[in-house]
Amino acid sequence: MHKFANPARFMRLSNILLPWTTGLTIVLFGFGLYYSLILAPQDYQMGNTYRIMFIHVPASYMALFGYGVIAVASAVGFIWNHPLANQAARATAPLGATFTALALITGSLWGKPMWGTYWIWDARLTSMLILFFIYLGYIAVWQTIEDQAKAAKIAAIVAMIGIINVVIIKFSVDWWNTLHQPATLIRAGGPTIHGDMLAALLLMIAAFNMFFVTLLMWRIQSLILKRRIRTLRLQLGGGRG
Amino acid sequence: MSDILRGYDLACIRGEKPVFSNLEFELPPGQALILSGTNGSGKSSLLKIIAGLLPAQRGRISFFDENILGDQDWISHNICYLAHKNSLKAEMTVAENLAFWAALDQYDGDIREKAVKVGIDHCLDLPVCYLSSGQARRAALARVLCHPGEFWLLDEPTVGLDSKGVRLLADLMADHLDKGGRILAATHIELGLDPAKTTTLNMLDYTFSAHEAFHELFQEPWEEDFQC
Amino acid sequence: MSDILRGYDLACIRGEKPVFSNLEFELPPGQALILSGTNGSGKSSLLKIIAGLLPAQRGRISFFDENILGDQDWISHNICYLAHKNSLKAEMTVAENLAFWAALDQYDGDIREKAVKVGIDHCLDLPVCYLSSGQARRAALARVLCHPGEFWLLDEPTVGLDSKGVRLLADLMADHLDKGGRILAATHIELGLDPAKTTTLNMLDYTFSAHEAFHELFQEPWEEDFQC
Amino acid sequence: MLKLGFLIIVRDLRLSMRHGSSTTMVVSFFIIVVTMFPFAVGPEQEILRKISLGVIWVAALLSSMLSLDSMFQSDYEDGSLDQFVLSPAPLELVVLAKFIAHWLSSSLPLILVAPLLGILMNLPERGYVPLIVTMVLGTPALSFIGGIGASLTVTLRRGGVLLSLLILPLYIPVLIFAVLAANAVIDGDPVMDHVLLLSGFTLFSAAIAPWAAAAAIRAGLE
Amino acid sequence: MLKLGFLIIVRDLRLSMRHGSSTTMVVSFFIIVVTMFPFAVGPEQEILRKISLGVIWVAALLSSMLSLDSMFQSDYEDGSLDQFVLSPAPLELVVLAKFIAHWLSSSLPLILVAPLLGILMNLPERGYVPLIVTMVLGTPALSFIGGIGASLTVTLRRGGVLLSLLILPLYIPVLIFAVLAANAVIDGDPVMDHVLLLSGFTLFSAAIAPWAAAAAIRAGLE
Ligand code: HEM
Ligand SMILES: Nc1ncnc2c1ncn2[C@@H]1O[C@H](COP(=O)(O)OP(=O)(O)OP(=O)(O)O)[C@@H](O)[C@H]1O
Ligand SMILES: Nc1ncnc2c1ncn2[C@@H]1O[C@H](COP(=O)(O)OP(=O)(O)OP(=O)(O)O)[C@@H](O)[C@H]1O
Ligand SMILES: [Mg+2]
Ligand SMILES: [Mg+2]
Repeated sequence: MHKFANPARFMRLSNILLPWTTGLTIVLFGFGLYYSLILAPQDYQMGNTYRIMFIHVPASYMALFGYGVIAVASAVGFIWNHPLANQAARATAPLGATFTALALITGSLWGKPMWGTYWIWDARLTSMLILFFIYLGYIAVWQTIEDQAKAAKIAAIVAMIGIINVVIIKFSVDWWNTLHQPATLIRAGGPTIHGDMLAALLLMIAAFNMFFVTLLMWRIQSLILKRRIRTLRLQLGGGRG
Repeated sequence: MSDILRGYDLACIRGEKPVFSNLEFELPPGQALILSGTNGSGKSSLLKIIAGLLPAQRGRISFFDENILGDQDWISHNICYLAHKNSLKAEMTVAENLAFWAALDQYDGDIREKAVKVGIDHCLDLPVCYLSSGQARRAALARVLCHPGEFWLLDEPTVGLDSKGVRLLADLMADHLDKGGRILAATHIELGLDPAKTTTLNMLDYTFSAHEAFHELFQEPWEEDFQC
Repeated sequence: MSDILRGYDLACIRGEKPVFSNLEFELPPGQALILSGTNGSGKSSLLKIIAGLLPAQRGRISFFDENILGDQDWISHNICYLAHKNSLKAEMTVAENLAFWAALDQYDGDIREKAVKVGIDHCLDLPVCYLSSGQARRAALARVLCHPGEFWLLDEPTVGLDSKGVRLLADLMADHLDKGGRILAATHIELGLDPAKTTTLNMLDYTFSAHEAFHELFQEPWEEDFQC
Repeated sequence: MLKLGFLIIVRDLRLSMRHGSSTTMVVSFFIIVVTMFPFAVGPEQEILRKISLGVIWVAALLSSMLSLDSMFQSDYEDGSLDQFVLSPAPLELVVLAKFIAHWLSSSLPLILVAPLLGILMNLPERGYVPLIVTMVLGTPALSFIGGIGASLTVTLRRGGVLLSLLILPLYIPVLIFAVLAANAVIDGDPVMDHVLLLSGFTLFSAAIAPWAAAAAIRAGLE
Repeated sequence: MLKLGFLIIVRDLRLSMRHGSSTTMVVSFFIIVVTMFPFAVGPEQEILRKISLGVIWVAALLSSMLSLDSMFQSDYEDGSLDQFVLSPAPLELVVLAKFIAHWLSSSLPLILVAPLLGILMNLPERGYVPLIVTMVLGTPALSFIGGIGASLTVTLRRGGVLLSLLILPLYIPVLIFAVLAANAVIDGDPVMDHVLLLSGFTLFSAAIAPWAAAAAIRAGLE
C-alpha cells in the first residue's frame, strides 16, 4: 500500500502511462464521434436532437463515477492517512463537478425540445442537481483550508457524509416525486436502441472514461508538484529567527 | 518502567513548514522544563503536540513505558494546558468560568481560594469582557490552579502580567514543583525558579530542513528521479 | 504655545467602573513616557483615550494650545497606535498587510527595509495565519515603523517577543526618540531606554474611588438624602 | 458522565440567554422570513395557503441554521474548544450536549411560535397539528446535521457561508419528509410511512452526528 | 481621497477572494435556498411559476444578508477597525468603500446567476429582464442598509442574528417595490412608478448609509 503512496513512484508510473492514455482518448473520441455523428441513424421521433445523448449519457455516468472515486479515495486517505489518495480525491472533485455540470446542461438543452421547458423537478434531475451542490461543497472545503493535511481530513469527512446523503436524496426524491408527478417523461432509449446507436454510445462512454482518467493523472501530478514547490518556498521564506 | 516523561525523536511540520526534528526531552517529577528559542522556533507547537492538539510528524513520548502521544484518556487526566488564549467566556463572570472548568476537569477544591492566590478574587463577579488583559490572564492562571492534573503545559503564562504577577506565578510554579508536579513552560522571561529543579530546552538545537522534511512527508528520496 | 503634549485632569470610567482620575502628563519632543501600574490600573484605557478610541470622562489634552482630545483630524495625522491586537488580516500576507496600511496612512517609504529592521523580512510572503505569536507581533511592529506619525502609542509592544526582539524594539524606540519622535508605551518590562529621555507615569498615583466617581457621574451630592 | 453532559447543556443555555438572548433573535428571524413572503408573492390567499407549510418549514430551516455558526465558533476563538478536547469528558459527549443545547435554545422556541405563523400564512386548519408534530420530529435532525457542519467549519476562518453550502443539501431529506407527512394529513392520505421515514432520518442523524462532529473537530485542530 | 477608497475596495475584494472565495459561497447559498422551495411547496410548475419571482428575491435578500456579518466583524476582531478610525481616511469614506466592495463581491454575482434560477423556478419568459433590472436597481440598497446594520452590531459579541432582526424590516420596502415593478412588467401594467420608488429608495439609502454607519462605529468603540 505504502509503496504506491510514494509520489516519486506515481510520477514515474504516470509519466509512462500518460502518453498511452492520451492517445487512447484521442482514438476513442475519433471513433466515437464518427459513429455518433455520422454512422448512427436519425431517430424517427426525435430527429437529430437525440444525438445530445452521446454527450449527455457519458457525462452523467462520469458524474456518478467521479463521486465514487472521491468516496473510495477519501476513505482510503482518511483511514490510512495516505497522501496520494487524498490528492486523488482532491483532483477528482473539479472533474466530477464539471461532468455533472455538463450532464445538467446537456440534459436541460435536450429537455427544451422534449418537454418544452429546460427544467422539471423530476427525481433524477433533482438528485443530479443536489449531487452538483455536494461537489461544490466538497471543492469549497479544499479551497477554504490552507493546511493540506487538515483539509484532507475534513474533506474526507465531508465526502463520506456526502455519499450517504446521495443515497438518501436519491431515495427521498423518488418518494417526493412519485406522489406528485409520476416520472414518465424520461427514458427514450431502453432495450430497443438501434445497434449503431448502442455502439456509438458505448464508444463515447469509453472515450469519456479514458479522458477522465487522463485528466485525473495530470491533475494529481500537478498537485504533487505544487505541493513540492510550496514546501520549498515555505522553507526559503520562513527560516528561523 | 520509569516515572520520567520522555520524548524521543519528535518532529513537527506545520502547514508544510518544517519546524523541528529529532527533539528529545526528559521530565522527572518535581522538575520544570523551560522551552526557550526565538520567535517561531516551535515552542507552542511542541506544547500542543504534547497536549495531543497537534499531530506529531514522527516520534513518541513515553511514560511508564507507554506511548502517551495522542492517548486522549491519559492526557485528559494528567495534563493541564494553558494556551495563548485564555479559554474564558467573555459573557460569563470569572467565577462562573472557573466553576465550569473545575467541574468539567473533576476538580473539587475551593475555587475562591485559588482565585485569591492569583490575585483575581476581587474580579470574580465581573464578566470576563470587563477585564484588562492582565486580569484576564490571571483568571486563566486560576483555571490552571483548579485543575487536578500533575503536568502543567504553560504557553507564555506571563503575557500581560505585571511584575508582581510574574513573581506570584513563579511562586505558584515552585509550589507545584514542591508537591511533585511537573511543568513544561514556554517563556521569554526569566522566572527565577530554583535552578536545581529547572532544565532548559533550546528549540534551536532541533532545526528541521525542508529537504529532510520532504523526505519525511513522502517517505522516500525524491530528488534522484525528479529534479526541479 | 508649546510643543509639549500635555494631559490635564483626565478621568476614565469603564463600564461603570472608575479607573483613574486627575491624571496629568507631559510629553516633550524626543521623550518617552512609560506607563506602569498593576494589571487593570488603566494603561490601555489611557492610550485608547489619547487615540480617541474611548471617550474620557473628564479632562483635556493640549498641544499648541489646542485640545486634541477627540480631534480625529489631528490624531489621524500624528498618532500611530499599536494595540493588544495586531490589526493584521490573517488571510493576507505580511507584505500585503503592511502595504495596505502604509498606503492608507500615507507613508511612502520602503516597507521591506522596515521589515528587515524588525526581523520579519523572511516572513513577508507568508499569510499572517502562518505566523507564530511573536512573528505576528513583529509584523505589527513593522506597521508602526511604516507610519508617518510622530507620536507612537504602544500597548505592551513586547508581548510575545523573544529577548532579541525586545532589544530590537528598544533600539527602534531609541531611534524614533533621536529623530524627535515621542512615545507613550505601556509595558511591564524594563526596555532599557536612555533614562534622560524617559519619564515613568505610575497609574497607581491616579486611582479613582467609587465615591468620587459616583459624584462625577451624577454631578450632585447624593448621599445626603440617601444612605446605603 | 451524564453529569458532565448536563453541565455543558446548562452552560450553553446560559450563554444563549446572555447578551441579547440569541433565542429571541432566532425566533424573530423566523417570523420575519415568513412575513416576507406575503410581500414577495403577493397577498392572494389561495397561493399563500398552498405554500404556507413549505414556507414555514424553509424559514425554520434557515433560522435554525443561522444560529449554528455560534455553536462552536466562539468556543474555538477563545480557546475553550481546546480545553474541551483535553477534558476528561469524551468529545462525543461534549458535542452531543452542545447539539441538545442548540435544539433547546433554537428549535424549541420555533415550534412554539410556528402556529402563529400558520395563521399569518393562512395555513389550513387541519395543518396545525401535523406542522407541530413534524417539527418536533424533524428539527432535532437539523441540530444534529447542522452540528456536523458547524464542527467541520469551526476551524476555518469565516466558515459561516461554507457551512450553509455543506449542510443545506443534507437538510433536504428532512424538508421533503416533513412536508410530505404534513401534506398527507391535510389531504387525508396515509401518513405513517412519511412519519417513520422522518423519525428514522432523525434517529440516524442522531446516531452519526456525535462521532462525525468529534472526528471533524479533532481533524481541524491545529 | 478617491485613491484611498479605491485601496479599501481592492483590499476587501481581495479578502473576499481568498480562502475559498466568500463570493462563491454567497452564490451557492442563493442557489440552494431557491432550490429548497420546490421541495417545500411541491414540484408543480404552475405554483412555482407564480412564486418564482418572489422566492428569488427573498433568497437574494437572505444571501446578501448572510455575507454582511463579515463586513466589519473580522476587522473589529483583529483590531483593524481601530486603525481605520485612526487613519487619515474619513470613516465615512472607509465605510462607503466597504459597502461598494460588498455589493461587488456579493450582489453582482447574484444578479449574474439569477436567470439560471429563473429557469429552475419556471419563471415566465417576460420576467427575466425585469428581474435583472430590479436587482440592479435594488441590491445596492441591500448593501447600504445592511451595512448600517452591520456597523450597529459589529461591536456586540455574536451580533449576527441581531443584525438580521435590525435590517430585514428595512429590506422589506426594497422587496415590495422590486416585486411590484417586475410583476407589473410581466402583467403589462404601468411600471414607472414602482421603478422610481425603488431607485429613490436606493439613492436615499446611499445618501444616509455612510453617515449612519460611521456614526454607529464611532459610538460602538470602547
Ligand atoms: C437536466 C436534465 C437532466 C439530467 C440532470 C439528467 C441526468 C441523467 C443521469 C444522471 C443519467 C445517468 C444515470 C442513470 O442512468 O440513471 C442520465 C441518463 C440518461 N438520460 Fe438524462 N438527464 C437530464 C435530461 C434528459 C433528457 C431531457 C433526456 C431525453 C429525453 C434524457 C435522456 C437520458 C437517457 C436516454 C439516459 C440513458 C439512460 C440509461 O441508459 O440508463 N436525459 N440522465
Ligand atoms: N471593555 C471594558 N468594559 C468595562 N470595563 C473594562 C473594559 N476593559 C477594561 N475594563 C476595566 O477597566 C480597568 C482598566 O483596564 P485597562 O485595560 O485599561 O487596564 P491595563 O492597565 O491596561 O491593565 P493590563 O496591564 O492588565 O493590560 C480594569 O479594571 C478593567 O476591569
Ligand atoms: N497555524 C499555522 N499554520 C502554519 N504554520 C504555522 C502555524 N502556526 C505556526 N506556524 C509556523 O510554525 C512555526 C512554529 O510556530 P510556533 O507558534 O510553535 O512558534 P513559537 O516558538 O511558539 O513562537 P513564539 O515565540 O513567537 O510564540 C513558525 O515558524 C510558524 O510560522
Ligand atoms: Mg508561541
Ligand atoms: Mg492593557
